[in-house]
Amino acid sequence: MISKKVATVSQALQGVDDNMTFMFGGFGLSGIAENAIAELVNLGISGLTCISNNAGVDDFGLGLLLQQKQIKKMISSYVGENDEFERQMLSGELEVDLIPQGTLAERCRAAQAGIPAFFTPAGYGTEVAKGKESRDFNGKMHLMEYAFKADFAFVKAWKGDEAGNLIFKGSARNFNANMCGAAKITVAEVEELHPVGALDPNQIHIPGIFVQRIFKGAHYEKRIEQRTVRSRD
Amino acid sequence: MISKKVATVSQALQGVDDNMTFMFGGFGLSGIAENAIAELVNLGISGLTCISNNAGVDDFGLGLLLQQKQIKKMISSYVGENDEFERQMLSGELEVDLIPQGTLAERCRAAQAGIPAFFTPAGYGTEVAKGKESRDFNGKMHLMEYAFKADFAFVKAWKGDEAGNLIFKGSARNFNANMCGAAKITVAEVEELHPVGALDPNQIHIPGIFVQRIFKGAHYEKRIEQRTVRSRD
Amino acid sequence: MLDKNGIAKRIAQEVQDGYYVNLGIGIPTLVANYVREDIEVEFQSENGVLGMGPFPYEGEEDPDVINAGKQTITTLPGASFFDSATSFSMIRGQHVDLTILGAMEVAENGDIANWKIPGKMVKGMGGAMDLVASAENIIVAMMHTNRAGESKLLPNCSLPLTGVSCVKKIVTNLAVIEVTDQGFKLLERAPGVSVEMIKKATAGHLIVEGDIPEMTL
Amino acid sequence: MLDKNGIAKRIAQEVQDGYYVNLGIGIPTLVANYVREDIEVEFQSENGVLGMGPFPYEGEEDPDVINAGKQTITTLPGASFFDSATSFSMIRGQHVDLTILGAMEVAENGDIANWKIPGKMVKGMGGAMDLVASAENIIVAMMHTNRAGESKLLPNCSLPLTGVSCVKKIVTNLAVIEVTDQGFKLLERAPGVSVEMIKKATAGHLIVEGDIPEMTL
Repeated sequence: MISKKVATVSQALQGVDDNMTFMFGGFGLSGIAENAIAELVNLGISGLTCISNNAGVDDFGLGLLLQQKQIKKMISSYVGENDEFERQMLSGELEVDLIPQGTLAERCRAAQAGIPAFFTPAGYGTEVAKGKESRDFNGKMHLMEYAFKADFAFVKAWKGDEAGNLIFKGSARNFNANMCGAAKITVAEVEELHPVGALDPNQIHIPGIFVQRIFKGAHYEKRIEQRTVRSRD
Repeated sequence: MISKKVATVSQALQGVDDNMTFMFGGFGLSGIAENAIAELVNLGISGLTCISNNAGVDDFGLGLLLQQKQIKKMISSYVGENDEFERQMLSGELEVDLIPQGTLAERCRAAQAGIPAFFTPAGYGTEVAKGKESRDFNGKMHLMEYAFKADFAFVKAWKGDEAGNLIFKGSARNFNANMCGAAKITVAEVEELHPVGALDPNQIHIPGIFVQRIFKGAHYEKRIEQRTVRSRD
Repeated sequence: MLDKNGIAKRIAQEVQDGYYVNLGIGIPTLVANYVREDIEVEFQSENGVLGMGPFPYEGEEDPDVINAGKQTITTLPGASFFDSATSFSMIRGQHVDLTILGAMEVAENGDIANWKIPGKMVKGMGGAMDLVASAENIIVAMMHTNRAGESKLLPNCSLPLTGVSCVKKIVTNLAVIEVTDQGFKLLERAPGVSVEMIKKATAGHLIVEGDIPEMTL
Repeated sequence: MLDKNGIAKRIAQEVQDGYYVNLGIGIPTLVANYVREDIEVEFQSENGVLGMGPFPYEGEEDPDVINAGKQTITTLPGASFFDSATSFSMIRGQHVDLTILGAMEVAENGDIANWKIPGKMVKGMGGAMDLVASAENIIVAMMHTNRAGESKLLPNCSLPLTGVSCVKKIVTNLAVIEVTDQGFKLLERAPGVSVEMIKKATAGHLIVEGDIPEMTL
């Protein structure tokens, strides 16, 4: 078994640098790589291009990197919960590339799978199509979209083992699964790090080959963005 | 919960007809839809185009359909274990389209995912490339490949539930998972059919939305093609 | 005239037995409350959930189980979780039977704008562009006019498009409208609303043929 | 001169710590038996297994756990199973570090032919075309000549190609050869084999620079 285990978040982030392109898993604040993000804030590197479905909130998630102006460009599908984001975008401090969520997911998956480009109908006829090749398949117009290229992917799983195998929980799987192996180096942080052999080979969501480094996150806040409940009667 | 359960293999195969295109899961004889194949032999429909990684052996798997000359065309990556296949192919009775295994898998996945076409380097510069569009990405040549179109997909899983959710076992997952939702109608047969709620939502390999009909196979032979063992000393 | 719940109630009548349905944020979310109890429907959330249930009881919220609106939810028996690429395989691959979403503007030809007001609101399209580009069956749930009283049913959209020629049906506080090759075709009036009122509130070409029945809710 | 096991033993020296390796059918399969015990290597099988172990003990064969050669296998701790598309994501996405496969012919420029003899053998390419098109690191394991005694290292392949300009290294019963821009570069001789013998058995352009060491096995 090839071990991917590193002891600390700082070891896990060895090699990150200014002006790199990073992928971040998570949907809203659910399933985000809390420990990796905190460490990136500590390291203070800047000029980052971040591929992430959302941009966190003002005081959590990628919002923390935005507050420190570490991010040069965001590639996202929805960024609506973040005032600082909006301010930086409208002032021109922050470049923003908004792309359809399914295209975002598929461009990650394409990078993971060695598919350099694919066609999707999403965005045809809209400003998203600007500068893109379009083509008719089966009487319907499609856009050609490219696989992402990134230096690091930061993902968060529920359980992992030393071999880098990952199991996610609930809807926290989201982009985390598709970003594994989609960057040069995939760093996975987990709530539970198990010895090899503890996870059922039949129930691995992401095989360890897609993960270069794995560590147990020191702490998870797992903040809920929209707490909605029903009454018991 | 939307129920996909049907009682018998004959109900599951309602609507199959001459000259249709079918997908069959399985790798070699592992994970093949034994009950659906047996019923197709019974029904005697012919002129079939079959998308399947392999073509079975002379007396099992798709070999049974070949013996009865029900197959007009095979789309496969490897067909080497079947004398009748070779005879029909060399005599020109059977059309054969051999394509790279990864391209076969991805063309199924593309059909499932609504991606009409994608690029892969596999087969560039070979006879597989004949008539295909090629293109340079990142200094490397790729071929454009299309999603498959099929009328029925016949897949076999280990466990399933009434909602059509599937869990495969071991390497029998293979093409079965990628063919679900890749045809107009996906028929899943399972060894164990559970009531809804019995399977963990976090460990479903294929969500029921990709499956139109599910039934419990009456009998599984699960023949081993190459029994290899080591001695105990 | 309908309120938001009324719109949701009317749209719920369009949901058929065996449908997989994706509900957008806002009025569409309310539709789940009004689906007939004698039919089986499953709700898909594009962040990776099939078989969504009601909100959790207080104290049972799970940060790892949310919907596309980032709300805590529960799942029903038969549910499944999956990654984002698989979720959009369901959407792009047309495995989802019905998409219900809000809009800022809809054009006569079925174009929809619902994601951006240049210079004002730039939150992003989320999954909306994938949904409208792929779904065979799209119903828009919205008020007939905006806060300034201007029609949201237009000859052409003025805002940046989300998708082209994709909307099939519109349910507003005033009417049920089908998008046809000839333009907006009036199918039903909301209770107490006259054809004249609907005409006035519709900037795009409105086709009124014969007697227009009032909705039954 | 090496036998098949000898070729496998020499190739095993190319396997480095931390490598994910895909082994083809035939001689490549034997490589697993000779990998150093002090390094960590995982074997991938394109039908959907990572972390393959040895064959099962008699009576423990599982029809649902096979390798790409359809042989019953076992898995090691840390193994995983996955679908075919994911398996080729590993291969096409260059996550597999080393591919070892057999060949009928290799050309000076790294072209390889190993799947078809027109009119004779048409079994199909299986995963070979995906593997050779994507792998950064491909070693061919084969006999230097065919049964008729003809060289399999040629100026150009005569058989239908599996892939173009992809082979980096060849290990045969006679030699270790690197495929360079200038042609086949002789790196090592098999025990008891002279440079002259290798030259004779190589139809393609063979580069011999300086003293050619004998393999250490």
